[in-house]
Amino acid sequence: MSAPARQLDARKGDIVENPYLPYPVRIDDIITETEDKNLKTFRFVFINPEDEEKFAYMPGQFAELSVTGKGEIPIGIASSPTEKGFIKFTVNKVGLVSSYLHSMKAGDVMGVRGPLGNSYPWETLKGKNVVIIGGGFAFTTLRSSIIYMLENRDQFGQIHVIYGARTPGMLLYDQELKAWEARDDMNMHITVDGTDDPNWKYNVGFVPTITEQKAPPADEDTYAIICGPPIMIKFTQPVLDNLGYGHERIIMSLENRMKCGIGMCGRCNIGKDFVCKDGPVFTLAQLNTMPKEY
Amino acid sequence: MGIEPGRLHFSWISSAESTKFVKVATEVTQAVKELGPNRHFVKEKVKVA
Amino acid sequence: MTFVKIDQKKWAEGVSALKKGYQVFGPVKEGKDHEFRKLSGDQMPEMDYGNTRLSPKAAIYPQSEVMFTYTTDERKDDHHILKEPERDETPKAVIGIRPCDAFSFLLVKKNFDTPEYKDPFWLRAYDATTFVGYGCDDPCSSCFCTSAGSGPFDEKGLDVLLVDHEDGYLAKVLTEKGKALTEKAGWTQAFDAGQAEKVFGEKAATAEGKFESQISTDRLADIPSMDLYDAPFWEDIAFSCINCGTCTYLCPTCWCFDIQDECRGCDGVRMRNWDSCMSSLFTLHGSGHNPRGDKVSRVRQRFMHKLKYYVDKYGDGIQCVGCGRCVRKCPVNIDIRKVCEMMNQYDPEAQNECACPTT
Amino acid sequence: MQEYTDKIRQIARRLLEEGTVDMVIGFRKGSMPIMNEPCMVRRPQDVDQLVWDSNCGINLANYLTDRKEKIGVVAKGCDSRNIVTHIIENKIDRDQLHIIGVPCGAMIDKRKIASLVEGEITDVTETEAGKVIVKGEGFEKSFDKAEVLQENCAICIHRNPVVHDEMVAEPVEEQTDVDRYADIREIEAMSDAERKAFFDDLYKECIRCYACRNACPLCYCPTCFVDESRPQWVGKGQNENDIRTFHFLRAYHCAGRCTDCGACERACPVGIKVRMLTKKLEKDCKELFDWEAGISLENRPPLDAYRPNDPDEFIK
Repeated sequence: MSAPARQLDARKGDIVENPYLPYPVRIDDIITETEDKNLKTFRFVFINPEDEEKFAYMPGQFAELSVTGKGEIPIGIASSPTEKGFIKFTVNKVGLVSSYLHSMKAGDVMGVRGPLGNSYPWETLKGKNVVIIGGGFAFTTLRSSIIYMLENRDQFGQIHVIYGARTPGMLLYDQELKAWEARDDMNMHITVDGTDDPNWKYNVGFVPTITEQKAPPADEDTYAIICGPPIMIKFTQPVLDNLGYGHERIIMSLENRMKCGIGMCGRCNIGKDFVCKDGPVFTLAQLNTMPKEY
Repeated sequence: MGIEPGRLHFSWISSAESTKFVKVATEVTQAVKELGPNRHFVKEKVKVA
Repeated sequence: MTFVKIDQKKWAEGVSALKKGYQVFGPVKEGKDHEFRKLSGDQMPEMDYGNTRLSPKAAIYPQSEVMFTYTTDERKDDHHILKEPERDETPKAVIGIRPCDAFSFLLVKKNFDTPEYKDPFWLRAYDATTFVGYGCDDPCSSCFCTSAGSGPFDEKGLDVLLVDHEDGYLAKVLTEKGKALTEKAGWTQAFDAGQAEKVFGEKAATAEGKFESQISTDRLADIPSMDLYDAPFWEDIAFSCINCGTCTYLCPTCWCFDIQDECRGCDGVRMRNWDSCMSSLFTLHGSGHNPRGDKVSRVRQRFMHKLKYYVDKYGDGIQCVGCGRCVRKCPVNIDIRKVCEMMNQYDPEAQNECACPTT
Repeated sequence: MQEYTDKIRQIARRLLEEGTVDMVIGFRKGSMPIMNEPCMVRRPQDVDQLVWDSNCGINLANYLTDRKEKIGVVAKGCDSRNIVTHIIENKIDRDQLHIIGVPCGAMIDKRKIASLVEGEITDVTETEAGKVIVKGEGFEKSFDKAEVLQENCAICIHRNPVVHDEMVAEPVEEQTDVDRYADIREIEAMSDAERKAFFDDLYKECIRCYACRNACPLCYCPTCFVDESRPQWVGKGQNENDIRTFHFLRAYHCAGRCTDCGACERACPVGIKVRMLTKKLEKDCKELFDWEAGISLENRPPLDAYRPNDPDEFIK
């Protein structure tokens, strides 16, 4: 899926929409997701209602969150296009912009620029079994994907989700995870690296191990989407290899330092491709032919 | 380098010398106030081309 | 296509006339070297130059450029909302640009003008600009435009091409934009096309004959990208590099930029500044991880981008016009011609021993 | 110069064959006139790349920072002083180094030569008689080498390496009656306003490529203050105050460490006299602390040691 085209009438030399100009949004709600308080989910509403329509996205895409005076950060969209009236982003506090964002409050005005990048290959995934494997805070676009698939349940085969974090308190979207566990039209496998909580009723173990135990066998119709820290990916990949998943059916989402988000500023390239525009979603088969500059 | 004279002061004050600290701080602020607003090295807003 | 004759008097009058309808940029001498600058009042372009120290890219794409303005004053209705500032939209004329530099804008355009996104700042400036080229009678010994898709009298990317003729210039008017400019300047004295073609042809042939330096690029497209990436010569090429950004800042085809916010009180701007793949910060993740954390990978990125990734992405030659600036100004004498040769000749099959180049 | 080159090759070959070092860092012939390229040689059969002439102005100490190998390094006077500074600052171990000392005959200045001729220079050679022959299209000119020296070399008083494991040749005579600070005194004598104007003019062409910083062996901070984003000390645009802040602060970071090797000035693509600030600090260190950087491995630099008789008149 290619990035959505911006409107332009080049003949007049008149650029109708400036791809660097964020849509103004208001922070509608902020939820602290994890016990270390480093992850917060921000819900935004568009100040100009017509912008919501222009911001038409699919799960897997990202956007630049823009804070005046600080800058922009690329963040995966955590809400699903099936959820209307708002968009959601879960932000880890690491740098200048994200730290400032964490100090902002509901009602504040900022900007969102996007949607950017490709999405997970939803056309290809139609009618297929999907295994979602996520770790830590890289679960945001996976949440988007799960909600989207559940809303369009008849378009997909079996759905497996394996999601792990270090401790129960570090899992994102706690309530939703539990609701998904309860459903019988998907297989949810929550896991933590370890816990001393006697009431923990889900899995304990690293994501690769749980993947080995719970992932369905590979076949032509089964795709895996992996998103997580490098170490998780490194150890999950051999597991999927053992299970027989073809590399063109392993789908990954990358991150690199970005500024423009539209393939122009030059920093996020991996070989000739840009993570911001040609990605962030690539199949493992594609990544095998690219430099490991991510 | 072109910093206006009188804007840069050095002093050595021990953590025990609170009165000296107050005295120096007062003198320095007073001296700088008398000089008025800084004229060199004032960063203008970025201009639009 | 028409030809006009411009004598010295007409030339001076024309440049003055242009200043009434255009922002005129031209080469002016600063110290020992020439630079492209916006010409003020009675300033004339100083045409007796080899090539400018910096490329003229800044005429279209300033090193530092305001994208948006905003206020962070919450008492104002439009606080925290970005706006495009009013700009001087007077058309621009870049006069006396060398053909290699003019060609560079076409290469850069591929980056800023894509089917999916258009960079409005670059494109508006580019569309509003008329390029008046100046044929190169005396190429520098480190120029290699003839083997980089351009040439001393190349017309690509130009609206008008001037050549020295008698006591003035002959101008070849190449586009409608060029026609409008020459008319505005009053450069309308027609010159016989047949005779003019002959002058242009002879000059080009003479200049081309003077080139001492060239590169070969014929195999770049065929050697697999990952083979070049993994080639053993990068450590040797990169050793002397000090990772300054000189090459990228001087290069007419380097376009990478950074976006920064700055506030003075509540008055803020979002601006973009040229950036460089030579800087470690360019790719540093928030986590501290850096995909191009060492010097070798950054040097490799610069050359791979220009001589391989660009070639593969657009299938239309290398991202270099052969102006030779990086060769002349590199403080440690890293030479793209040499690197290009190593890349173009690289045979992954024959790699049985270390490829230290002999110089 | 050929004897120097031969001797360097001979030493390098021996060191690599004996396994005394893993690599030798030196210069190879550049592709442009008046330019040589720093290079490393790892195998005895490659030592014939190495050369020595008056175009070896880059400071090779810059290539030693944090390296782990055993290194043979070709060092002229200023390189050796920066190697000393590197050792004092724990950026390299003395034991890792085999210093091949080169008594320096001073480097020639590309810009100065260019300013003395019209037209492009295609070839520059040096004669044994101390002449520099400059050739270009349609001209050939001869200069005394003394006329075309890098400014810092012309006033250098430490041409012989201060530390070495072996020497390529007998030491050269050091210059004595040199006035090192004539230009700095001129700036010192300026009024406040003149001085501001002087520095405004000095830095007006800076393009912030940071070649001066990166060519400097002293500038090895993992993150330079101009690149730091939390907090961001310096704006990133072409604002004159940001540009000046960079140059002023960088110079201060070099106080008591700078050997006036001229690498910064040599590297600058737009010809800024970057040394005007560092040299002032160097002069102050000499006058206030009787200190010259990189002369001895034993003495601590003035900014890193307290002495009761340190000058303190500026402190109230």
